[in-house]
Amino acid sequence: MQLESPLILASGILDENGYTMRRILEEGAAAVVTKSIGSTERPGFTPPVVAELGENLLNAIGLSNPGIEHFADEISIAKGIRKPVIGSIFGASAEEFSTLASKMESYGADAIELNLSCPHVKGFGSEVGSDPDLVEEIVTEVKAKVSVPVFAKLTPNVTDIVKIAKAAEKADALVLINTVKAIHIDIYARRPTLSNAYGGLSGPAIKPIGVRAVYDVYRETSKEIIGCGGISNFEDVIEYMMAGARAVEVGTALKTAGRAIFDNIKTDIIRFMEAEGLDGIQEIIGAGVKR
Amino acid sequence: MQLESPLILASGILDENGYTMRRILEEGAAAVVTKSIGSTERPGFTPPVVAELGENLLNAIGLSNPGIEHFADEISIAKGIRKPVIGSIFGASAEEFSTLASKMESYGADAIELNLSCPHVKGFGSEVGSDPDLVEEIVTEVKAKVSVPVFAKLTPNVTDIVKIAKAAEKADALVLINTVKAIHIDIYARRPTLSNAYGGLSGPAIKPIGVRAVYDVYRETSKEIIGCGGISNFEDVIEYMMAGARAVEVGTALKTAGRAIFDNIKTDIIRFMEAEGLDGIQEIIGAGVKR
Amino acid sequence: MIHADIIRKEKLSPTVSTLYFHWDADVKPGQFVMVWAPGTGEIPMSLSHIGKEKAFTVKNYGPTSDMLIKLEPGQKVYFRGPYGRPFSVVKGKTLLIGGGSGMASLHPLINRNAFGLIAARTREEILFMNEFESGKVRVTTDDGSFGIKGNVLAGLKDLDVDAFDMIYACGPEIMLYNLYKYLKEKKVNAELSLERLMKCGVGVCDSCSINGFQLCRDGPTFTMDQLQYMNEFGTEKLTFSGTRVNVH
Amino acid sequence: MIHADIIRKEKLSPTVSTLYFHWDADVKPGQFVMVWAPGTGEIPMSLSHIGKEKAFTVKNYGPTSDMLIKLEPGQKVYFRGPYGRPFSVVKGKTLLIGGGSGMASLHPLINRNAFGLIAARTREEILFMNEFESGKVRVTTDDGSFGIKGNVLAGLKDLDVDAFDMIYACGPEIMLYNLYKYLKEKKVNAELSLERLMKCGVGVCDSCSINGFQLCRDGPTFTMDQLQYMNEFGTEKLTFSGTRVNVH
Ligand SMILES: Cc1cc2nc3c(=O)[nH]c(=O)nc-3n(C[C@H](O)[C@H](O)[C@H](O)COP(=O)(O)OP(=O)(O)OC[C@H]3O[C@@H](n4cnc5c(N)ncnc54)[C@H](O)[C@@H]3O)c2cc1C
Ligand SMILES: Cc1cc2nc3c(=O)[nH]c(=O)nc-3n(C[C@H](O)[C@H](O)[C@H](O)COP(=O)(O)OP(=O)(O)OC[C@H]3O[C@@H](n4cnc5c(N)ncnc54)[C@H](O)[C@@H]3O)c2cc1C
Ligand SMILES: Cc1cc2nc3c(=O)[nH]c(=O)nc-3n(C[C@H](O)[C@H](O)[C@H](O)COP(=O)(O)O)c2cc1C
Ligand SMILES: Cc1cc2nc3c(=O)[nH]c(=O)nc-3n(C[C@H](O)[C@H](O)[C@H](O)COP(=O)(O)O)c2cc1C
Ligand code: FES
Ligand code: FES
Repeated sequence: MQLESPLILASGILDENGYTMRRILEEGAAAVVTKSIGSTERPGFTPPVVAELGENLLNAIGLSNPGIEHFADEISIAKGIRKPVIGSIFGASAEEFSTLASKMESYGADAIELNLSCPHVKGFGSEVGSDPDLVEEIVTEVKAKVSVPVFAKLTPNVTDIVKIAKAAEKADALVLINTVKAIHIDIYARRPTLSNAYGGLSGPAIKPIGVRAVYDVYRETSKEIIGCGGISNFEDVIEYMMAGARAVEVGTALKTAGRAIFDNIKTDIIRFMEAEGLDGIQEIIGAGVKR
Repeated sequence: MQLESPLILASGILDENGYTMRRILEEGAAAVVTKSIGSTERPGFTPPVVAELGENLLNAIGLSNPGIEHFADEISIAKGIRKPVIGSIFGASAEEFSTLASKMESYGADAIELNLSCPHVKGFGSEVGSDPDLVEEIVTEVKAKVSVPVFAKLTPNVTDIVKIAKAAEKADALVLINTVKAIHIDIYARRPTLSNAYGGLSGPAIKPIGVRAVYDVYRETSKEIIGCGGISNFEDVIEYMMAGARAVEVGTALKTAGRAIFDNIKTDIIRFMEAEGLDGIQEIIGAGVKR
Repeated sequence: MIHADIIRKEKLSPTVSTLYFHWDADVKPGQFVMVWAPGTGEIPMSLSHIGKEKAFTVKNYGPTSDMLIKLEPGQKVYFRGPYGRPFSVVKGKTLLIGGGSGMASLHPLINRNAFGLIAARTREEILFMNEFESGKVRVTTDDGSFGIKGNVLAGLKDLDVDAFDMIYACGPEIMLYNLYKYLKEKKVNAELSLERLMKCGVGVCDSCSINGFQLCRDGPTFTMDQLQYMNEFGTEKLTFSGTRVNVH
Repeated sequence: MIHADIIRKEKLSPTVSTLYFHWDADVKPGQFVMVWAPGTGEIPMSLSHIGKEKAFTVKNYGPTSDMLIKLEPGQKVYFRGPYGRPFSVVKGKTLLIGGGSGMASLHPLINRNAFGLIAARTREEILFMNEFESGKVRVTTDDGSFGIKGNVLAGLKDLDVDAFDMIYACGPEIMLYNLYKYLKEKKVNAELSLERLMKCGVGVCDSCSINGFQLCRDGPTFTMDQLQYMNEFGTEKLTFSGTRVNVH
């Protein structure tokens, strides 16, 4: 998969509607990851599904999605512009994941991202993704089923992310990290703000946690890494790349900076490369890691 | 242990020197926890040992401490004012912990806090504190050895904090949470900012993670809980208490707000209690938890 | 979440009430808040009053609006915002076209230069009619129980829309879409405030998007120019789960 | 971390150099930064120049200062700050008393109303002597190789300290402590800038504290009044590991 820049739209942010994905690609993202799609339609949780915590966000959308059977249209609308669309999927078993993956591939997705990391829905996401054996099984089966690249998106809500990364070794790349499990309580209403109580924390707060995960996995494995978590400016992108990421995904920052963020960061990265005398951005991958 | 307010100084912040602890008590803290003390003198890591990330902090002090044999003086200086001083200790085995605990008790510490959670030193802290069997052994032995209350301070860097909390069941209270393992890379110097590379993230960024830990453990156990992580104003204190904490520890906020933070928060809590018609602050403990 | 005590409640119709509260914020006409009924849900609400005293005017529609409408003075409302791109305020003659509770978001624009066209299903549901200067308001009802029988277009028939410096409209998407098609032929300045499902309110969840524009951030108000490139407008939208369906 | 290119380097003595760089920040006399030599260490440094062009004046002392002093124009310095409570600036006659590299923090206070008393171990280590107006500076050296032989107190003997509106001092703790005891007897305004181990610079690690006051936050400058309640001053301090030891 060729990318014109390292900047990818993260799963779950502005990627449920094909037209939105297409616009984000037109306005500067190198690729988009779709919202995570499951086998059947799910309404997700009742609002409040997000809580604004300053620049950060707590969310429990609840994996709402139309079901894989209804998603073909969105992919083809998004693919109206010739840039990669990565299909994110979630399931409870290796079998479910591989069925979803082939459907996504048949719709034209340029790669598959396995959501092994959503922290707020029972039976899915990080519950699956914190079991190394299950992770290995899922990655192995999906790889056997599809020919497009397969990315495994991992959760930071584990004791040892390197262990999970090694279990996902057969994936073409690892996406690090998904949101961090968290809660916000409204002290006047005396209850959690999110209807689901538990949510996933994203935004600048989790950047040092994401950089740590990338750094750890880069040191301990030879996998390609896509960084994610709290990226909101070019410095964050460079930091993730210096920790070992080849590309990055951007999500919550769209709340503050809007869709223009991709173009703006791209401009700033070019300026940084000139100032630092870099010929290609690849030169910096892993440059900040002490070995 | 009686506290005049729920506000305790967290371990590792302004609590290496007895005179500082004493001043913090004089200026409004209900109790202080000492810096974590080990069996022998440790210089800790070479600076940079902290990185300022906005209002948050990344630190890898490296458990620098004079060794338990040299700490008696600091405790007695701190105890010049009649408020509780809680001795924090770290070790690698149950035996080491219990020796340290009895020494602390003999110095006059009013309670012992077991650091099972420092995320950046090999062989100590969270490496110990993510093994439920070892946690259980340590807590059991220390409880058998001392008669003052014993608090177990746990790490959020685990897949399931409730499991560790249950392993620490014999403790009189659980302190949740210590810092979150993280990294910051300086993109111009192209290396991690901290000399140790890895550090612990503290400050507002981790509050939703701490509240989640308290909420989880409150729902699943009947242990007393002391909340910690990212508290910088009265709302944060109330939020932790509504999640299930009886008291809280404050650390990084002293960077921004200074020592006056304890008195300021106390005033605001009283105002909140009046506005909300509360007779005692205990009324709100766990009030925000959905059962 | 922001919280405020309700200071007054006004029942405007059997199904519509206005809840007043103090909130020291700079809100512009057309902006909205996400209002939370703890334990029930969170929904977008336009601010119908934007002075020092703020208010929203809520129609009893489903579980959350039902809960909100039951609140009494002294109780708290919880909300976050303000969100959205406001209407552009112009000097000169304005035409306000409101369908149903869509009148709520137009209310701050009512002044002596404004002419109102209020579309309601039945007489009881007519909102804010008396706030226009006398002779400067026209009403249509679907059942003919008041004013002109018919929909908004019936009310526009003999109105010289060119004579207004700006037309503002808010209401159900189908009404707005028909209005859009009607106005497109004329040379007029118009801004339409759209309504779609909104889960986040802050431009991340994609539930409110039309052709890649987020209603909660790029809208809810759009100009005629912007609308002409939106083929989803009036035709397709996504449901709560994200399934693509026809608008009607 | 802030980073800046070194634009000039001036060697002031065999062991002391000043490194100049551009940094657009409002820094007051007596404030300091934490300077990072990547891969080596991070240490507190006063800003000796606080105009549009900033600089610090570093004495080769151990690994980190050694690394810094080797930097050349075009290379980068990394630092964070400014930190600390500045000297109070007064109108009127001032006396600046500097021991060793302590002169660095006093440098921004040199002006035509300032009288300097510079204490050095030997002739080569005298800093900034020529920046005072002629006749307005006095030097002591431990070895007598220049000026008065002896320590700071020898230099003060026949000076009428009451005649100054403010006395500023910076240097090793023992020097400051002796100075403090001397000045305590007189009726003078004085601010002493203390030096202690600093790990964090932001008031959390406790390595720089004196009697509960953080040098990095409440100091490094303290008034005579503040110092009188500090029984650790000049007597005890904590080492890098936190072990209590005597100051000398
Ligand atoms: C910008 C804007 C401004 C508005 N201003 C006003 C106003 O001023 N006054 C007014 O009366 N109305 C206004 N509305 C309309 C108002 O938001 C809706 O009437 C309201 O959402 C109805 O919510 P409800 O819960 O009462 O009814 P329902 O329609 O029953 O519920 C709708 C809500 O429930 C949730 N939901 C729907 N389906 C599901 C499902 N399957 N599972 C779980 N949850 C689900 C959704 O969050 C949705 O918001 C506005 C809308 C928008 C977009
Ligand atoms: C507010 C303030 C302002 C100052 N301003 C100036 C100035 O303008 N110019 C100037 O020349 N000096 C100044 N100093 C003094 C300067 O900071 C010291 O000379 C400097 O810390 C020496 O550092 P070094 O690494 O070169 O030498 P060393 O003394 O060898 O190292 C000291 C540093 O090394 C670390 N260290 C010490 N022991 C250990 C150990 N056991 N393990 C690991 N690390 C250890 C500590 O971080 C300590 O900061 C100032 C000091 C303060 C407090
Ligand atoms: C509203 C919202 C919805 C999300 N939905 C998904 C999802 O469906 N699948 C997924 O893998 N990650 C999802 N995420 C996680 C993001 O893709 C991303 O990993 C995380 O937010 C961290 O990046 P950020 O800080 O840039 O947002 C969601 C995040 C947010 C904020
Ligand atoms: C500089 C620093 C040093 C710390 N040292 C210790 C320590 O020695 N022992 C310990 O248990 N926790 C230590 N901590 C963790 C704090 O006690 C606290 O758990 C954490 O910082 C979260 O709270 P906060 O966000 O209020 O700082 C340290 C934290 C900081 C910032
Ligand atoms: S409501 Fe979520 S993007 Fe608009
Ligand atoms: S240097 Fe850490 S408290 Fe002052």
